[in-house]
Amino acid sequence: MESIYLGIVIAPLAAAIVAGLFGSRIGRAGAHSVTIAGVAISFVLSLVVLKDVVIDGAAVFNGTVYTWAAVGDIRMEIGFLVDHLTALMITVVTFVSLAVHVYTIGYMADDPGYQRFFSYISLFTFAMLMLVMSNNFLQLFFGWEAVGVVSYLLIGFWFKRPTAIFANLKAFLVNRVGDFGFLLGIAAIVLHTGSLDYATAFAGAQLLDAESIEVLSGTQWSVLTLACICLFIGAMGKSAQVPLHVWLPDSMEGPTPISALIHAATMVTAGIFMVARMSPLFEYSEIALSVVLIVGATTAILTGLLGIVQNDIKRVVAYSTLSQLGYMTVALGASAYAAGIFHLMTHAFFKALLFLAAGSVIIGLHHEQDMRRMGGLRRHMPITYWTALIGTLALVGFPGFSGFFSKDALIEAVHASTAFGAGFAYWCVLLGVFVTALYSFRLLFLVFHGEERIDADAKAHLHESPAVVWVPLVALAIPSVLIGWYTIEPLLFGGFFTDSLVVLAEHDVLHEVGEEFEGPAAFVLHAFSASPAIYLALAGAVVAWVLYLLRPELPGRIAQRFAPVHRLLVNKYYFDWFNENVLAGATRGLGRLLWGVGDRAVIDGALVNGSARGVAILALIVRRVQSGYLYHYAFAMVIGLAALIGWLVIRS
Amino acid sequence: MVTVAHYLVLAAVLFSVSVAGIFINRRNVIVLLMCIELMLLAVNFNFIAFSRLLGDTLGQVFVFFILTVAAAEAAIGLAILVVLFRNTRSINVDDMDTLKG
Amino acid sequence: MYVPLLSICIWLPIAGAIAVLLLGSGQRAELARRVALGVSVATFVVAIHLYIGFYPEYVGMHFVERLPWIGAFNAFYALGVDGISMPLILLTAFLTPLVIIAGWEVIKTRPAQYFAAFLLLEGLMIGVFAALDALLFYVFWEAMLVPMFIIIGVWGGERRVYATVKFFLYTFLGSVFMLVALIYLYQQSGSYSIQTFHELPLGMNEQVLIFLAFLIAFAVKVPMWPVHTWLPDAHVEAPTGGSVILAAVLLKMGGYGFIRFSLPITPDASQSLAWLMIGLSLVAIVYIAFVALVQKDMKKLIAYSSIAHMGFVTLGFFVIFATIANTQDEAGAMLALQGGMVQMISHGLISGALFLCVGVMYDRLHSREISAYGGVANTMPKFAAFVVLFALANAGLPGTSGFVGEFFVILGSFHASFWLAFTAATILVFGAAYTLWMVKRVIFGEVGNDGVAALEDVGRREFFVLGTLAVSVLVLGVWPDPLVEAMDETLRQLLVHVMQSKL
Amino acid sequence: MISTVLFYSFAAILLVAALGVITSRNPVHAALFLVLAFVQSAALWLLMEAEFLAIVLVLVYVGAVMVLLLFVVMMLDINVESMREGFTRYVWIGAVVALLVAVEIGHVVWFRSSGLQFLSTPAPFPADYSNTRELGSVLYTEHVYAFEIAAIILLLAIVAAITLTMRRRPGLKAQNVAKQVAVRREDRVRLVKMDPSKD
Amino acid sequence: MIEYSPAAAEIFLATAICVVLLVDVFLRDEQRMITYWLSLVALLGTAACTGLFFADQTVITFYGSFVADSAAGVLKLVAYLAVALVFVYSRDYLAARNLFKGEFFILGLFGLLGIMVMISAHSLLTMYLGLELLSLALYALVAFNRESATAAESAMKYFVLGAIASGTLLYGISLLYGVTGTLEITELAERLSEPDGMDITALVGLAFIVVGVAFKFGAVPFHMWVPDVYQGAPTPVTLFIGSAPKIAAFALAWRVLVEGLGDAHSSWQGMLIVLSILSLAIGNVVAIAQTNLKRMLAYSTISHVGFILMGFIAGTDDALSAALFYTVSYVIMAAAAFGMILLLSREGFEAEQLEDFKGLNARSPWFAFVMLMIMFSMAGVPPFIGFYAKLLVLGGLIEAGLLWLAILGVILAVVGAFYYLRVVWYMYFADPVDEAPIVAPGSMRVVISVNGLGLLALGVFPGFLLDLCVRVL
Repeated sequence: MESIYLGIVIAPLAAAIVAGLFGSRIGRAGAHSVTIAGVAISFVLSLVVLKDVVIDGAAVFNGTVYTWAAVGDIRMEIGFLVDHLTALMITVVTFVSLAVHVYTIGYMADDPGYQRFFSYISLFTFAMLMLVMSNNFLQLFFGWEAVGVVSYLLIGFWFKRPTAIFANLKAFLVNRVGDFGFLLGIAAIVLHTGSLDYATAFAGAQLLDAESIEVLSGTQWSVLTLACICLFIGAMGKSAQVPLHVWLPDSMEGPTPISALIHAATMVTAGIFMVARMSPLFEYSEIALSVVLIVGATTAILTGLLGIVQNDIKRVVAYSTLSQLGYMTVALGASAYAAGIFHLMTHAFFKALLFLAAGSVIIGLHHEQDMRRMGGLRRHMPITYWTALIGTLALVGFPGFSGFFSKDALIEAVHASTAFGAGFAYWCVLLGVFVTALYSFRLLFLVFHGEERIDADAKAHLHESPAVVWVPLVALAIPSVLIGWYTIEPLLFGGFFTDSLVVLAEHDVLHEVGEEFEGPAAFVLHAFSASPAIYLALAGAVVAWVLYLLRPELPGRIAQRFAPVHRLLVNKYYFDWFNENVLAGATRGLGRLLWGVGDRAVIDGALVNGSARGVAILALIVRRVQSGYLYHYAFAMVIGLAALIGWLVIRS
Repeated sequence: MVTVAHYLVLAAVLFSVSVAGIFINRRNVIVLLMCIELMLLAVNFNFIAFSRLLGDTLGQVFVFFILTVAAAEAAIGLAILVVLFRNTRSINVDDMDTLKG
Repeated sequence: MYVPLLSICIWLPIAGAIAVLLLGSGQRAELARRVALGVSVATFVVAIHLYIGFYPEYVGMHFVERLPWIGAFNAFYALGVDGISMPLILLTAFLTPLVIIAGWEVIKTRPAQYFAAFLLLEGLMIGVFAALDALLFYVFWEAMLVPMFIIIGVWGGERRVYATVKFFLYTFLGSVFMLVALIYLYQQSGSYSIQTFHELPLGMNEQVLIFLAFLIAFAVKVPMWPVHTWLPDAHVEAPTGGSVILAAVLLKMGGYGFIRFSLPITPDASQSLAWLMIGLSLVAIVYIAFVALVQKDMKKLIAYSSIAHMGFVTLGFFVIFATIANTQDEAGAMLALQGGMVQMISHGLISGALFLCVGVMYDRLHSREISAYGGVANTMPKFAAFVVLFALANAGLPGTSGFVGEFFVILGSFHASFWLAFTAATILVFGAAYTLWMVKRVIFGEVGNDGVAALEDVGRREFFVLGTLAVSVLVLGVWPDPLVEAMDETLRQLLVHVMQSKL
Repeated sequence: MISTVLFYSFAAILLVAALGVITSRNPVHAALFLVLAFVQSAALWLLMEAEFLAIVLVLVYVGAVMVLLLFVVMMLDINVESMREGFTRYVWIGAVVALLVAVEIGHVVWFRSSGLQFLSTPAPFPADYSNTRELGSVLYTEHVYAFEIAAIILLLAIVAAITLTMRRRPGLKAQNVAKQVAVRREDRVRLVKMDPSKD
Repeated sequence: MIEYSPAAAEIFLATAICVVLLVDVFLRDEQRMITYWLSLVALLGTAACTGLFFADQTVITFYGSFVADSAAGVLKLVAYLAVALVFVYSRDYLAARNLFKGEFFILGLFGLLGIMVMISAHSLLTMYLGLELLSLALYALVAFNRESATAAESAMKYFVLGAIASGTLLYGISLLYGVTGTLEITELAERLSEPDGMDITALVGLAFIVVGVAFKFGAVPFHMWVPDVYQGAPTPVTLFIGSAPKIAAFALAWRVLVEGLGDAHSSWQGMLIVLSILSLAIGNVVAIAQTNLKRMLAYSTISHVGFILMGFIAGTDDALSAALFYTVSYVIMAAAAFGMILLLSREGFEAEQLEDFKGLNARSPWFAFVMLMIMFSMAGVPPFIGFYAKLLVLGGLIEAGLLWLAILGVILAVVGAFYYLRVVWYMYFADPVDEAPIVAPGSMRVVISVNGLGLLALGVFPGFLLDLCVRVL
């Protein structure tokens, strides 16, 4: 089995290297062939693993590939942990990646950086797989940063665009803030367990809780809580939770396949995955869980609201992604890890679908992304329309669609939770449902319905996208519809994750939810009566219909009426403004101060050059004593003589 | 009573006068040479006084050599003076200030 | 058969330098280049044998040579390497051929002298790392200043005289204090053997004074705030090769000094003054990061980044006392020490590579100003790839060597205190910020100006140099164990030694 | 008693002469003051029964060195009037420093050297004592090395003085003895053989 | 009974001087090379005498006025070497300026004889005579170029100040004589070591003697003559003054202060500390402001003197060896440094401005490198000999517990490094101002190369010279 695991990660890596280094030699076809082959191999092998783990019930694999470094008694290794969670994740990752690879052939058809692009996304797949398959923190961090880097490269793929290279720097830096916490979390765990292995760390979780560390003088923190919060800060960065969410909308500067693959389906969910993976730790820290819960809830609602005022098609989807990530986080905070992962999976499909659909629209309109210049595309791009509709329905939680199951289970779980902040979270996620429906249908109506506001120029060439584009759409649409129906039971209530996820009995909200679960159909029916979510979603859709199809002039008026609120939303709560002006400005200002005053004026100017200048001036002064006049010379000698004698006479 | 110390003090005063002569004289190099002679004279006083005190000829022998050397020194000093004068047409101490700093 | 490997490593390049000077004067530049390259490659080949013949589990000096040198001082020509010095020698021997290749066509004025200076420098640098006799060490240490002075001064930029004199005087001032300390130690022990110094019992006051003397010398070299200001100037004005060697090897001598002299000779003073060292290291990491952020000159930026990264080295070396006090076991201390050492090697490769990259651009456009570039990736895609790789490595990306040391040190300092690790870890953000911001302004974007538009991508020679470094950066990042293992036992012994009070 | 009077009067004149040396505006006056100082010194030395040296001082210095000095003063044709008056401004500092040195030394020899009997008067020599003989007996024996060096110093002084001051003036008309001696008849006399006229 | 053999070298040289003098008189101007070679032969012969009659044990002769010991032998040999270098380096410079006269060599040999007398002086009388012999020769040499006003001016200054210094020294000797009744160095030491021997009068005498010593060395504030004379004198004479007389100064200080007045160490230590600090500070600082290389080297000399004095300050055997080593190495370095000026000079051109060294590397890489070695050696950078000199002296200071002085010394040495570096940067980093080829003859090129390389060779293998210096004292 080990060789299969290796094969899964190495295939895309090898493909990436070939496409990256020999791109010009193997040509475009060569590049996409080799990378698609690499990812396909991974996908197939992932399925084999999935079968092996899920169906054949193979034992959890936890093994080392090689020793990365051994410092003193601490061994740092590269190794794989393959259990149900891993198996599920690698399958999702490779599947979405494969779809994106295929889609890219069409999307990037006329881009000069074709080979480079394939190399990047293959490399990304490798990194993501390393992340999810890791059995230790080191490798996790590896994958964690590696996906970040590829994301950096891909957001800045069109490096001539100032906005793109701004966005990628921003993304990297914000992620780095998260990584900063993540690394400290790892450090805390290493300090107290002496190992980077999950197994050792998880085994010592309770011990960790007992230990305390003085963070601020006089306050004793549980090491576990500290570690978990630090780790979660990492997750906040990667999974774009408030206030580290600012990079994700900007990341839409990257090519759309990337938005689908990285910024919707896989990388951004790494944080969710990580917290789920760390469930044996988080479970023991109520405080950390509450933090997760509150941050997630805040993200879910705040970013969802922003989606309403965006005009860029990809940004709407991006804010939607943020909001959905908030949902997942909420699930984690409520100890419903399985629900979080479940939503992660369904979201991967339908959000990738939505992005790719958006991408298809963008291709159709020759890289036009402003929804105000779209409309009525339903007729021109039917396949895109229908798949987008499926995606939207899944997103808003239309009963029976995959998103419905995951979201509803999640809401139920939060409802059942008794953790601190659960009440707040519950209201946030409920309201979020309405908001989600509102912006989702707004997008759908603005793009595909209503009057055509398209440039004449673009309209002339408007047609359905080629097969390489729509085939992945269809491929993703199918699971978007169906996967919830088939997997809700095993994933949430069937103990699919076995020991991968640890939930303490007192936190086990899914168990509560599961007590009423009687199959997916019943779940759907139950939803109509048990929670207001469906009605909220419907309300959102209706409002969108009214505002954007029935009375298109209304939104403007509302915006004027509630100008302060509108301004707040348009300015994204001034997060970017704050970061760019206050944080970055202060940093640069401080830098300039330290350099100009500290380094140049004080150290160099006053001390270094100052002393040099002082010596030079002294030299000029002293040399004047050497006046050239003999009597001065003699006088100096006599003074010297008198001083020497005087010293002797006084001394003795 | 004239004691040895009288001679020693006389020598000390003479020495001081000669030294002062060197650095308060700003005009004439020849006077400097004379001051040097005075200085050596003061030293000679010391030697002779001590020689007398100790009842030892060594001091007077030393004086003998000092006189010899002083003569040689005067010769060379004057030679240099001549060279200086030939070059600069001056033996002003104040004019000897091209080398400085 | 007994082969004096270390002596060969030292004297082969020096002899080569003389040969180059003799052969390559006048018009025979080509010959000079070839001889220089041949000699440096041969030295590297010899140096590889140091690694092959090295037994990590054997504690103590390898390849020891010992000949009487100055009887009056009881000083010996004593050479040897352990896990600390061997990698540094390897690094030196590895970089010199690259530097020579990098200067192949670029150096037009007096090429023979240029190559000879580097060979001479190589021999002296290896001598510093290999010397087991403090006097010999000092001789190599100071002698190195001479070729470096010439290199910066002759082939440097506009303000090269200011820079090189500043460099020389700064380092000279620092090292004379070390000299005084060494003389004192000699008088106490009757020998210049470093090993003897390690065992020499010393009182607390003595230790503190000696420690401070060493501190001045090594802090200047590392360099630590506030005696760092020579570095940006020297780097900026030095020719590419000079910057590379300066950043890659010369700075390491400060770190090497701390670990070879300060810690084992004055353990108690090190312990009681560790707060100072940690404080200065953190200042280097944070303060300098801010300063680096606002630099307009690429070399200056990289130079400041070097200071920040070397802050990790000193942090790693001196945080060990706090980790041990805090945790009562050596795990964190080992991490910190290893981190410092790995950081030295890795910084050698990365900063060297970055300076080479700036050199590549400078050779074409004759400017180091960030604002003079923009969109270089458009015209130099291969080169851009290298720059981005090295920049990321500089930002401590896992999978590159830049990560390893920082990771170890942060883990190690967490063992000492949360806030220590917290402050140190800010480099994750700042390091990325200043490096990638520069990349953004230089490499990405639309073609900035006509100069950039006319750029040609890296040639075979440049590709080879950068590629070699890229491979080594990646290999060391993906699998640092060979390096770590070589040093582990030595560092463990060192730790045991340092933890024993001399009082 | 008389020696005390003599000492004080000679010493006084000596100091006045010394001050005269250093303050005279005219170098010739200074030189004459110096001669006076030397003579007074010789007298004082006689009081100390150092007859040989006293005589040498007068002979060598007054007779030779001072004459040389005066000769140079005259020879160089120095314009005495152009000699600037410059020392008055600084004379006080000079006086103070000189006084300081004198007081320091005087203080030490007078007050602080109690064990050395500086404040004693040496007993006079017996009548048959010959200062010259005493010196002569050691000069060529015990001090032969010094004597030889002194000789070399004098040689050096000769060489140096000649080197520095002797010069060949290009325009000077002088005999070349060697040439005169080496001249041959052929150079000077041309013998012309005249055929007797055949007239 | 007088033993003459220990003084064989002095006797030989005195005789040789007379021979050279006589021969020179009968030579025509174009035959002057004969004087030159004869002088070198005289040096060789003197060296041979010293070697043949090398005194392993201390021999005192001439009724206690002459001493021969191994230290004296070594010092003399170094002095011969220095004078020989002076002659070799000066030949073409003098020839190009119509100064190639026998008197130069004869006066040089006189000076050397003075140095030898001082080295072997065992009585303050002979010390004084040796000093005068040396000084008078130097005064004459400084004024040797009769056409030069600056030379005459510097000679006059040197003469007057030198006369004051020897007057002061004599005054000190007279006081010592008065206290102890002797002039012999060992007897002096014995008398002073008796209880109550160290009278205040003797100490005052000591102060006068220190002034004399300090003047000879050129220590601040008795240094004023140094820059003017170094600059004003013809370069060959500067070379002479800068090298060999330092050995004499060392001998003076060593014989008188250490051997004779060793018991008053605590008294003169304090004086020398002040002098050495002042010398280091003023020498190093003012050198920075110089543009004339000779003058700069003069200030550099002053600073080196500060270091040599430090060896005396420490006063231990090791420290004295250090001072000796420093002196010897300084002599070699100074000879090389002034030799370089002579090498670059040519008819009608004195390479004595710093500017004249600009771009030397472009004109002659080898001689630029030689000069580089000299400068770094003077700055005390290993692996050149100057480093070991400083190392030894610092070691002596630290051993004597004068750590603060050692630290002060090294800091001022760093200040001093600046102006040496400036010479190197002029040579290497600047473009040539003067493009003329170097005209020096082959023999000089070889000798100066050997001289320069010697700094390196002695720096890499300092053992021999070190052992020698330790052993002889």
